[in-house]
Amino acid sequence: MIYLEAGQYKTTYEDDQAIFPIAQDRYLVLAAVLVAFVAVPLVANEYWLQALLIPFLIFSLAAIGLNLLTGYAGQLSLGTGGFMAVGAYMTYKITTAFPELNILLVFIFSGLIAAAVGIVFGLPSLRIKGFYLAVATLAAQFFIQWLFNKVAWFYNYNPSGTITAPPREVFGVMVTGPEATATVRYLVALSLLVLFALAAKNLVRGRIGRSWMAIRDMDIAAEIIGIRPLPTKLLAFAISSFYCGVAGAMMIFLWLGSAETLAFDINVSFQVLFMIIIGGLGSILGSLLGAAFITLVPIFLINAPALVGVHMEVALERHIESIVFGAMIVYFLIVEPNGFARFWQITKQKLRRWPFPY
Amino acid sequence: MNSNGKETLLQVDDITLSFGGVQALSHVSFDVAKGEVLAIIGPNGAGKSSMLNVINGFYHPQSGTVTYKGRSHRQMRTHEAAAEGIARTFQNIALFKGMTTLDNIMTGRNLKMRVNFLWQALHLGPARREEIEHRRYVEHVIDFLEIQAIRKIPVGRLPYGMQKRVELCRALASEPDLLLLDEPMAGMNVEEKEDMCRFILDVNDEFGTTIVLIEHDMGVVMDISDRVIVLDYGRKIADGTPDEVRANQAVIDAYLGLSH
Amino acid sequence: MELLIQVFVAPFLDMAGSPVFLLEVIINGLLTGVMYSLVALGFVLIFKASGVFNFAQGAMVLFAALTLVGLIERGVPGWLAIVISLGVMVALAYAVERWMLRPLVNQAPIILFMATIGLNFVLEGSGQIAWGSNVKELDIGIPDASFDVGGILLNEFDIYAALVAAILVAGLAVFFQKTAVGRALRAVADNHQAALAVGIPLKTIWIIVWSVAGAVALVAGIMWGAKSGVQFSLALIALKALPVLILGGFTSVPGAIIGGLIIGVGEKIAEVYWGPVIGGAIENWFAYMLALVFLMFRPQGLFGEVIIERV
Amino acid sequence: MTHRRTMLAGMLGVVFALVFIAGPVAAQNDQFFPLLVYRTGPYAPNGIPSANGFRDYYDMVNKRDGGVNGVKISWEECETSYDTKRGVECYEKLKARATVVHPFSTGITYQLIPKAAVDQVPLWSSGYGRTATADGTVFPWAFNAPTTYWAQASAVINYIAQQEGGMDKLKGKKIAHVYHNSPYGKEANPTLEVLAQKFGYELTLLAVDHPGQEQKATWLQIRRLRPDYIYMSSWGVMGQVAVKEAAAISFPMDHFIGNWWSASEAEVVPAGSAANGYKGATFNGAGPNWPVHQDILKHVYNGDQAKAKENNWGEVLYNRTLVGAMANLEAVRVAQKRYGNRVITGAEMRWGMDNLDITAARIKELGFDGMMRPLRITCADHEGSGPVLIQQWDGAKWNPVSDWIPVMRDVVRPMIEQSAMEYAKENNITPRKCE
Repeated sequence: MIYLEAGQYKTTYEDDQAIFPIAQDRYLVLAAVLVAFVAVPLVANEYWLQALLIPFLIFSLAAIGLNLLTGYAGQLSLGTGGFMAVGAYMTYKITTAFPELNILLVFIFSGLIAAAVGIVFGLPSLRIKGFYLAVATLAAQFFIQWLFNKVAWFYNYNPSGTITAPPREVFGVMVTGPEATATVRYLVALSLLVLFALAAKNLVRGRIGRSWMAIRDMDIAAEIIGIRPLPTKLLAFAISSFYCGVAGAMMIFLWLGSAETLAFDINVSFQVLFMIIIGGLGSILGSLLGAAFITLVPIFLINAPALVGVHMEVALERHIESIVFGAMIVYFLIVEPNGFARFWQITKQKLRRWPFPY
Repeated sequence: MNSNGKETLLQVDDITLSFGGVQALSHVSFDVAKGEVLAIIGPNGAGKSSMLNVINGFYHPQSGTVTYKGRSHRQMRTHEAAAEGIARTFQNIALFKGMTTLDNIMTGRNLKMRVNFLWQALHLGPARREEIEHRRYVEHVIDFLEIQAIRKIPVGRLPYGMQKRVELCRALASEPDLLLLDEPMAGMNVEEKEDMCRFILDVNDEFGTTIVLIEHDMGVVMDISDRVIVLDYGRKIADGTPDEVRANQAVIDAYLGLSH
Repeated sequence: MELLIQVFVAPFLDMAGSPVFLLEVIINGLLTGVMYSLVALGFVLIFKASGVFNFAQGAMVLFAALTLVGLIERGVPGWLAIVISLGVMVALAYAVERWMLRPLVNQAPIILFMATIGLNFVLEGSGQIAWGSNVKELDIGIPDASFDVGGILLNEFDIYAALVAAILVAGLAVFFQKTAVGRALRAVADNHQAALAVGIPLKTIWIIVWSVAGAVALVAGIMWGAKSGVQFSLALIALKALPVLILGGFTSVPGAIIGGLIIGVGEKIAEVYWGPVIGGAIENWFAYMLALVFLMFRPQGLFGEVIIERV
Repeated sequence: MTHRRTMLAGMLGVVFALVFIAGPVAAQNDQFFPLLVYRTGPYAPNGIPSANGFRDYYDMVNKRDGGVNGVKISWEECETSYDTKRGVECYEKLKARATVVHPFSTGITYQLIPKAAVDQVPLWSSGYGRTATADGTVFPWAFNAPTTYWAQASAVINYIAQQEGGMDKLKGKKIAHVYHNSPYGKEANPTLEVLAQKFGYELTLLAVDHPGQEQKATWLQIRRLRPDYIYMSSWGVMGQVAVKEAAAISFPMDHFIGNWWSASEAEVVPAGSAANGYKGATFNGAGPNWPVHQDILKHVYNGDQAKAKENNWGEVLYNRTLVGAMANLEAVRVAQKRYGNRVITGAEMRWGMDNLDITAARIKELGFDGMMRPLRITCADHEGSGPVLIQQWDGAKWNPVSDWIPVMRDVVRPMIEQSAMEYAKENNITPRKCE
């Protein structure tokens, strides 16, 4: 009876519209945030942070971004990698031009530029739908990747065209660059994620979220009740690209430290799409769960044989990882096609009655 | 002002609409007085739904004009129509399947909400106030249509009759001046139909909403409408009070020619 | 101003200046386009019959080619290796139907799409476990010499590839139009219920269509493998087939061919004449941009079925 | 379904619990070398021989000599699939025990350069990575000896001049650079441009996108341009396709020169007879006919030549990493001379590398005579400006067709120092002083 709702009466619309109307949810989220902010930095070593947690946080943000566009507004996109690249390259460009500017502000500016780019590539969505649109967004993916590889201005004319995160401080603490500790970078990434996840949650439970879902569920009916498709879709593209742009900036400045355009290639776009499908379309929590699955499970699988003391050729390990991972995806889809978020909902319903079977 | 001395809300003038070679509507004219309940009837394929689609701007007629609230439109855009206070329901329910009843109805308030996305992202101050203010209105409509119990249920899981009711609720939430109902009672059992009739009349009464509806059930039509228009093969063949229409020979022929 | 001339005038002057070379570019573009079509065909078949956007098509090409070349390396004669590989692809189709499509029947297209991504990982892994990741030479005896026709250099291999593609398309056309199974497949494409009414189990249809797509993947694998060796990169050519697909329409076999030809010629002309001006290696995004521009005018692709919106 | 759901939940729980158990293992009593390899994925054909070279050399030294001065060598492979993000995980997992890291990917190298300095792990990208790391004052922890892309480009221009009969003959010659459209591929461009200005040849740059299976447009351009020489920086499938395309347009293969990553068996064997006559740069001799190979055959493969060949014994990339492994151990020895015959830490290893001097006599002793040139690294010079050899494929093996060609240090070194200074400025690094 962990999730007992009985006795929780809502007397105002405010309470009813609260972000987590059920008390247990509130405590759970609060506990998770506390653990993430306090416990994890105390116990995690650099491997955990650098190899598992920071990438998880960054991809979560990108997944939330894509979920706003695809899960909520129903516009399938494979341009995520491109929009992330915009964020990363713009951050590099701005912070090397204005080293004094607070790097977190630079993330936001770069996100805004990514949003503008997103709007441009969102224009075709007025006419093109479904898988056709998905493939059309690949034009954005490939064009952006080409642009940053080709135009030397974006990488300050260095000979190889790789961007490197320069050292930057925020309030006297090194946040990016080699001297920034993994813990600091983790905390920055976590704060940004919590902030933006909250904003996303707020957006989707208000007017904008409802118009996105209306367009997604039935665009014609939405139009007839007065939701204008183009501005609504473009806003989705803009906000989604903003999230992806910030995630891209974080990827270079809080995680990898340096990258070429290959770091934002088509595989990234696919990966983020996998995350939201497996996590649950149209769910913020699902984005996080999906990001956890796609970033952590392969790492687990590749290390699993060694953990149980089996030693095999790395190539074989990698292939087995690939097979098991693929099979897991198919299996999970068969068990719960609507993703982990739905799975969590069902579990919650069960917990509500637990330990009673009915 | 029309002949009855009432204010005219909507005037449809000489509308002709065709798809490819198929003539859906030809030279149809009629007007709707403010506060009236007007029924459009006719056999299948007579162009009834097309007529509604022309009124709210989803189809653009080849010729003719629609004059609404005194302004003539050759082509009305759908969202303009919505902004001007035209709402509608659909023959095949057009609810947003992935959303709850409450959210569906809240979309009806969309046009009246103004707070920009930054405030919404914060969900503070104006955004919060606005949500609550509109929620209050929506709850009013929910009470009116007696669907309090299904607020938080995704509409996809509701039975057919309930979905129809939610759809009406969504249309009402936008406080329309003109409500277009496309077969609001199709597929319902007798009790549900009675409920729906009551709601339609109450809406007309309480909110003063002008209603144009398409319906097949003659009994219902005769009971609730002030006036009836009959379409056949895209042409208007009769226009008058229920009694007048019932007595019209052309209408009788059109209906007898079919298996209804 | 100078840039404008370079972009909008100079390339056309260049084309007019040496029409023979332009012709050579176009012919090479057509021949390349045929190779893209080979991969796109597999997508179309599966999408047409089951509405599944098969992300694993590239992995199927790799898997088929790896199986073939692995068998040949182990001393199996060429013809037998092809037969066995075909058998493997049919077995794969059966497995896919049994363990993936059947449990997921009636799910949304995006879920099926995601499932094929899972399949993609499984195929990439198992293909490489069985046959290794090293690059393998695939020599199927197609001559590879070049010859000169009126100043235009052509490659025999490319001509053969075009012939193979033509035969394949003709074969598929006959299969779809003339055989009972083919007609049933078309019925399925139109309406699942109707197909059931004809009396053909959906299950059989799916196995057949995935088998045919597997065979097409084998052919594509052979042609691309002979061109660039059999190795992991084969799985990536699926990306070259996507613009072809959106251009031609997901459901049209002729669309895959015509789309391939347009993309092939378009990207070669862009790269040769505009590449030097704006920086080279523009082929990839140009193909997608070209497809995108087409879509703006025909949102359902060149030969896709027209989408009618109703309420 | 209920059971399935429960199972699913259970599985996920286990997965996430176990992930957090994984992590770096504590230090051991061996001299540990992490191997970031890629035996799978699009670049596996290049990654496999490279990985085998390292492994076999360490294995052989353990079996033949019992390690380095009594310290046993250990190593662990970690699969990166040539993916930067997987590289992070591998590096984090193995860095705590690492003596030296060879990232074997330009992307991973770039990413590790700033980290290595903080973690005190020396990086060695021999013949790849960031060219500017040749400046040891700005990059104390990164090495790219024996030579760099820029030096290589200058050596190839030198070679072309030799073929043509002198530097003055370069004037008016047309040279095309066909390159992999990535940071790696672009590395040679600035040098080739500077040299074009200096010697008056006409340079055309032609980019090929990853993975490079389809290059018709590039080769149409070449057919029209008719360059006198083609220089290529390819990787993966791109190389063999280019070789085939060149043969298809009847380009004279002996005027087609690949850089050292574009001239291994992976480029020529799949291309078949089309590749005959194709040339490539290298900084090691190819083939298995060197004394060290006999030791490997004896100690690692027990004389089984077929098995050795299966493991790329004697191939170009295999030989290159043999030399890399040997140089690693030499640097360990240098460090042991100062710190004692025990396990050397990363920081001590860096000192050893800074003072590495592999003389001709020592090369002979180690069984590498003729396969490589003497190598000397200093605090300021992490490259050594080693000379380059041109080899040619004859259909069965690579044969050297030139002497060791000197690089144009006078041109390249100032470029390196300038590039390093720009990096230092952007990243607030104060270059160290070298005596």
